[in-house]
Amino acid sequence: MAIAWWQIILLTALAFWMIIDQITVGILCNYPLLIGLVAGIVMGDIKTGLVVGATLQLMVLGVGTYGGASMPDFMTGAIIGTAYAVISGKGIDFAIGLAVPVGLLMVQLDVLARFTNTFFLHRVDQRIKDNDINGVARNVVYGVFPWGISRALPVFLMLLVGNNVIQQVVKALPTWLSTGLSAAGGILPVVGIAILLRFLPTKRFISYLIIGFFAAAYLKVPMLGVALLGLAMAIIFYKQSGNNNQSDDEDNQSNTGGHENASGEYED
Amino acid sequence: MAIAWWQIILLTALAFWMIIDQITVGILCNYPLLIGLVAGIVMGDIKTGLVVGATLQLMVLGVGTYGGASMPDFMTGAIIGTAYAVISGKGIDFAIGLAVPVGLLMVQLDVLARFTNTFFLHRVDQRIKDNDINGVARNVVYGVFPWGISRALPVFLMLLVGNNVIQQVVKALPTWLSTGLSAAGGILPVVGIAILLRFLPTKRFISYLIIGFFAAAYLKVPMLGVALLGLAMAIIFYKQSGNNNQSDDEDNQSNTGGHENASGEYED
Amino acid sequence: MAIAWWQIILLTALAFWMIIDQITVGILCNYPLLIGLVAGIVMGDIKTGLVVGATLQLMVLGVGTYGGASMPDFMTGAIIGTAYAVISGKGIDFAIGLAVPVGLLMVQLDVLARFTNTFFLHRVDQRIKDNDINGVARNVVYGVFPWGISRALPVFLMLLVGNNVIQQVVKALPTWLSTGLSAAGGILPVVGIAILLRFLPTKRFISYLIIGFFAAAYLKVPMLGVALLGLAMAIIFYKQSGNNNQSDDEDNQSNTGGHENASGEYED
Amino acid sequence: MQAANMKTETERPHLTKKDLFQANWRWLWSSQICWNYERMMSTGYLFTMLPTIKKLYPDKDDRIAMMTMHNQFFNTNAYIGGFIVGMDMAIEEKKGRAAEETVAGLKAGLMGSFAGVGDTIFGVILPTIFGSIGAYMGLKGNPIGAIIWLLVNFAVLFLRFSLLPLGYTQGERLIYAAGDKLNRITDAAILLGVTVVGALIPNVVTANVPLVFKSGKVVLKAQTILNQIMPSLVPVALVALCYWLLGKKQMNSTRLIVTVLIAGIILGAFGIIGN
Amino acid sequence: MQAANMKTETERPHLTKKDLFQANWRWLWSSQICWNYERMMSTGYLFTMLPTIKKLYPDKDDRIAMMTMHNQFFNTNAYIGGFIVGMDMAIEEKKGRAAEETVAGLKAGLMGSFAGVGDTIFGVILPTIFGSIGAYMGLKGNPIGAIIWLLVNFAVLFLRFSLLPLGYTQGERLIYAAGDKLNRITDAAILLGVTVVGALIPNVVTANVPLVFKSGKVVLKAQTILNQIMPSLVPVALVALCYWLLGKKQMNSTRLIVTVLIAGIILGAFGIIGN
Amino acid sequence: MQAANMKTETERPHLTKKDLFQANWRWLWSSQICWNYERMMSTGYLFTMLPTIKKLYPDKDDRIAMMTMHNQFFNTNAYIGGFIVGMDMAIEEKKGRAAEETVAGLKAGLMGSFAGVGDTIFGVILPTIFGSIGAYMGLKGNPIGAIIWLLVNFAVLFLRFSLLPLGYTQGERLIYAAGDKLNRITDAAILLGVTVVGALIPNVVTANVPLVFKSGKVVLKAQTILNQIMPSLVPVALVALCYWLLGKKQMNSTRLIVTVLIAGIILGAFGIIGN
Ligand SMILES: OC[C@H]1O[C@H](O)[C@@H](O)[C@@H](O)[C@@H]1O
Ligand SMILES: OC[C@H]1O[C@H](O)[C@@H](O)[C@@H](O)[C@@H]1O
Ligand SMILES: OC[C@H]1O[C@H](O)[C@@H](O)[C@@H](O)[C@@H]1O
Repeated sequence: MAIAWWQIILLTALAFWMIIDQITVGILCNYPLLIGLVAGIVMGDIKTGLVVGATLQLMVLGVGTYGGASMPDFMTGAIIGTAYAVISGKGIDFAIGLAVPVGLLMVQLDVLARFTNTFFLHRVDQRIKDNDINGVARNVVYGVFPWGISRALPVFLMLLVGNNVIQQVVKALPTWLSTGLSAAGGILPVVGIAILLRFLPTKRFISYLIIGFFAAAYLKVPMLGVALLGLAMAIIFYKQSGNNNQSDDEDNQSNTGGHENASGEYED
Repeated sequence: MAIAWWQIILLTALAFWMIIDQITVGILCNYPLLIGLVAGIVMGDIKTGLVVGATLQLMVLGVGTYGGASMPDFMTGAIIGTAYAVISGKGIDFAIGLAVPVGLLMVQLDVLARFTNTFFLHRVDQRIKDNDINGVARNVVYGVFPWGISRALPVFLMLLVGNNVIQQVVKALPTWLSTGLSAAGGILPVVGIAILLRFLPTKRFISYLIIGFFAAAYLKVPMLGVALLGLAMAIIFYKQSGNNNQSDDEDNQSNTGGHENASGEYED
Repeated sequence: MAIAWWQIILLTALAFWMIIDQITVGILCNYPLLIGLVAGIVMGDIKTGLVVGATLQLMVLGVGTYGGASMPDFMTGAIIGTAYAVISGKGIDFAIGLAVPVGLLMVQLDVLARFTNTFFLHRVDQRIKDNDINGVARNVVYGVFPWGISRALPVFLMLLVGNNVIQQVVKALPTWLSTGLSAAGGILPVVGIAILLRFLPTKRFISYLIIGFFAAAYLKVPMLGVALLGLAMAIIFYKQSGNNNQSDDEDNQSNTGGHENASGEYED
Repeated sequence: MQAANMKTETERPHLTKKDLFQANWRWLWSSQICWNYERMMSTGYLFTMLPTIKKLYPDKDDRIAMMTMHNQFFNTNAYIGGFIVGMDMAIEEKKGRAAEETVAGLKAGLMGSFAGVGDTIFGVILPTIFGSIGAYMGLKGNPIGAIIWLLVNFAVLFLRFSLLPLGYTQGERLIYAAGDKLNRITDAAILLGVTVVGALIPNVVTANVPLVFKSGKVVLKAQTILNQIMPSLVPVALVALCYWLLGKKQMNSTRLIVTVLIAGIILGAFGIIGN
Repeated sequence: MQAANMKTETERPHLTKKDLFQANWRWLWSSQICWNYERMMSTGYLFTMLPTIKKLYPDKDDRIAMMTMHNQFFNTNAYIGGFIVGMDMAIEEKKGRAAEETVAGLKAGLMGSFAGVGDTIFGVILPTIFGSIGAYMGLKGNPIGAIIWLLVNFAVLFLRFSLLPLGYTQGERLIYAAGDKLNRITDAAILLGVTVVGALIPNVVTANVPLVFKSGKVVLKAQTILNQIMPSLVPVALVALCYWLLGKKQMNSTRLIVTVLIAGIILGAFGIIGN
Repeated sequence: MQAANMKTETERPHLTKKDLFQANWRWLWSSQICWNYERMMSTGYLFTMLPTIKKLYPDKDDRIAMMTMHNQFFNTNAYIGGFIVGMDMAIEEKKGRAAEETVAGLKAGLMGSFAGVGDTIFGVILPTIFGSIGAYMGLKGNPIGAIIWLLVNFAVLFLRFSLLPLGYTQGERLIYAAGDKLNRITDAAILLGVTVVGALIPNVVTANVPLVFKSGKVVLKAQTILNQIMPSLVPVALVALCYWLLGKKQMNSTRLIVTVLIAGIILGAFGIIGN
């Protein structure tokens, strides 16, 4: 089956929209499952789209983008994977095999987009000095393009040239470059995390960073479980800081043993 | 092999006694293993009794009844399972397959017993108003019947009618009812736990509730391990509350680094 | 292949040196891998030495000797294991099967060495009273012999008599004695740990002892992971004791939320 | 104040060893015998105190007042609760009805931590140890483990019996010496108890969602999804729900049980919840 | 003080419901639209405030000053950040430019904890729950889970919209009532966020060392060694390195990204780092 | 005060670089060379200080007093303990024998935390890292990992050597600047050490109960039962027992070792304890 031009356009539009969606309304959303669903609809094979999206979804369960940390872009992966699975009829494994490296390579374009916007930021600074409110507004809005194009363009190109050409290009690419790019995609999220840690009072809370890491890396606790543990520790911290700073705090009942009502229940 | 009438009577008595035992002297005790042993003796097949009791025991290892929380009544399960395993000669698996649902269904009778006693409580209130001390005492003692009968009656009936009849009754029971009852048995302990949490200063210690849950659910730590962890945290809490509330507490040596005796050992 | 006399001498010297090395410069070092390497060189079969040493090394990964706690002496094990693997040509498994019990039995000689030195300690006390500085020095240095001989002698003997004799002696040994000695070797480290705990303010930090044990025994976290967890808790403890003892401590920013520099980063 | 109170200490009847024994005996047998959701062990406590009340308060009003007080909500671990009874008896013996409020406060103040400690020792630790031994041996048909457990239970029974007299003679001293420490110990004990209760939820509540969705060859198991979100999600949700319901004005434990029972049967019948 | 400031409160323009709606709408669409490593969400915040600035500050200098202030570093969770905007608007409406520093402090003070809480709820908790359900169903070709997730997202969108007005009407009250508590809540929220970030490292960074040493029949896998030392050792080391680099004077996020990109390609090309 | 004390600072002999080097050298070789259960590293410390003592205290009584003091119980991590020696030398140089008590306190106060930190770094962290690398490579017959470890050990040796001079020049300043912080750091370091020791128990003690009960076809393994109760139960029990025994008046480390050795042989001989 060959891909129709309208499918290319729709999927390109989807790629443009999905990243805008993610940073704005968050509906179609920031996760591969839903993108896979929509891509499946466009390709006329909902099931393939769902399965590809779901498989990718499970790889990033509970892994959110914090403080600007990039994460593997399995949304783009879902589009490409679904499209070529349907076109080539080579099945899910082929799709995942395509989607994962694409997702990793795309990290670089996410970084590029977040990076390019600095350009508009400086133009905004300029317009502010000129008291040019409309100019300010305009330049902020321009930010939509780096975001959208960073996803739309590669999807468009990959769909346009077709699977064979992609594979030929990939073959033509020196191996060192393709593996290099893919490796870079794997470690680029590190930058986001490091920036985030710089903007958080990390040194004060370094213990909890370690504990979160410990739970995930040593005990293999999933993200939601770590959040649960973090919640417990946050509450302890909250109560304790109350103990230290204001001894008449109503949450601090360590001296009174709580107040009981007539039937013996604690009122708190 | 058919069950003898004296065996029925003994096992019924055992059922009556075992729950009284659990809430009083705690000898024969509150756990299926020992009940299985006794049931095995009565049935003339100690080994079957032991194996049935032991299997059930391992399902509730370290799971105690706290604050009135009901737990699956595998003691009754042990009696029924042992009896019918011996009678039918169908082996241990059959016995366990019988004992587990019986244990779950019995939760409802445990709840009923704890519930019925409210009736006597209110009579006690009345007698107090009349300064009728003997009346008070009598009504407290009556509590023995809901407890005892809640176990003895079902055991008696189940033994009396025989395996076949049980199975026929069970077959006659609409499936929705039997699965419904068994499901209800599975969730009824929730009520006990909720009541318990109401009577504890749960909000103050919610973090520890979460941590206990986390250890059991995510890390699969057995109960004794959780108790160990809880002990460690309790000690930390104890020392810290001392730090906050009274700085000259003898347990708080953080400024002095402990006292050493001549040979360098810490005296504490 | 028969062992040459110069090999016996070199390995005996290695055994003498390795324990001195461990308590002084720590180069050749305190772990079986490196000893296996050297023993392999001496025996003319580096590979066997390495594999034997490495296998033993993995058994004590991150397990250090704290506060005088003895640990299985797999260094001696590595020498003997390597030597006899090469001599007998019976392979690695044979070597390990020899090295492990030797390592466990050797614990007793480690204890003996640490123990014998008490003798010199008291002589030092005497010389001090006499203001005999050289005598003091001399007696301290004598400590080198219990240490060195505790390793050199058994290695020398075991190599001298040859594998066959060892096995004959071992056969001649009543089983109860050999298993007894080996069991004693397994539990003797307990003494070191107990002494250590006596010289630490254990009661104050008992919670952390429990937590460390919990992590290792229940959660199977390796030593480095436990150290990581301990680090996190140590930092929390440090910050909290600051909160309690001096409220104007610069590390305690709980009321100020940290200081940010112009670009939003935390300066700390 | 009341008549009993007017008497000097020497006038007031003294509690004998026999009285202590009798209380101990009664506590053993009655503490949970009339257990109910409304006031849990109140009746057991009252029953235990009846002879003491008879002896110490000849006056009718005093008796009624003290019986009423002792029939208020009480819940602790029965194994070690005797200590509280002992303390109470010592105080009432000395102060008579004047101690009414002190005693009420003492009971309410200590019951929580005694429950935490006692339940952990006698509900978790001992049964884990001897249950493991016994069950493992039992599985092989060997009754020795079970017999050891029996013997341990006798030993425990014996030890329990020493707690009430200990509370009577030493209780006040221990408690007062502890001073502020007591609150901290109480809190620490409760902390331990709460931790264990947290672990109880996934262990004692059986609530799977056996729903299976099928369409064509596709099979969807609801429980698998739930497990991926969080282990023991349904038990936690149910506990939270019940906890919240108990906070409602119209709800009490009685109603809650009936509600949960009916809901359980219905949900079970429709195959929404199962074991 | 500035001109705007001299007016009495009644003279000063009031913000209407329409203004609030407009800000809400703008925040929704713009908060991250010009996101960049230098000031992250500053432009989005500024864009959101533009109509308010126009209305409240007729004076040119005031406008420039406030625009400049609102274009300073800002980063929070977009889903709940509207609350901060709402508070800001209420304050600026009342105090005008006099609130310049207050507002700057408020934004910097609240953004961290809002990020912690918001990211955990909307980045970890909800996607885990609905992602699990949806993915599991999706694997079987069943779109219902995905559709449920879509509906939830609409519901979330709806809820988000209530936060800015809430911040406007209640923000100040809530924040001031909280008093010292606020710092503690902030700290607790950050603690939670930091914990989750710690867990993010092994989950989001893919950095294995696929180096394999061969000599004869002997094969040595570098990653196996690294795993034995510590799981996720390379990701941790890389995060630490980047964190440290960001502290250097000559280094900024822009340079760091380029550096890491190039380093990644080179290391990848030589097969030192891979997926 | 003593004679040495009367001299002004200039009269008193000064310690030269050579003295520091000599002490460093002695500490390296002697710290544990006469290690024993009674005073552990006391003799090593004393040996290290002998030349300094000779130089600073010409008076016989002073010498004896200081030698006696330096032969008191001392135990720390040898790798970083040189820092303490350096500090000590600086103080004794300045204050002479007047510093006797200060120095004794200093040694006792610092040794614990230095042990905690040093043992964790040089006993757990480094050996885990390089042991993993080396062992994994070694298993394949590749000596590179082992050689790297050797080189690291040389580097560590080099670094160790800088600590004594550092303690000499900066020690006092660092310690006093730290003020109350020092106690807290000490405590934190001990906490870390104790945590690691807790994990050491299941790792270093080998004590299984190989008892197997057979009756007919039934086989009962004692260790399986024990594991069900708690992992590493026997090691824990033995540590607790020894700890308790050491607290007894009649017991000391010497006796304890003999006791454990004999008990071990007997228990092992009867097959009650094994590996
Ligand atoms: O962490 C707060 C915030 O930081 C950045 O702005 C983005 O990564 C958002 O997705 C995130 O919510
Ligand atoms: O929790 C204290 C106490 O509560 C209830 O009375 C029962 O469940 C007892 O078994 C338990 O000891
Ligand atoms: O724990 C401090 C110290 O104690 C003893 O001296 C030995 O075990 C050393 O290896 C250790 O560093």
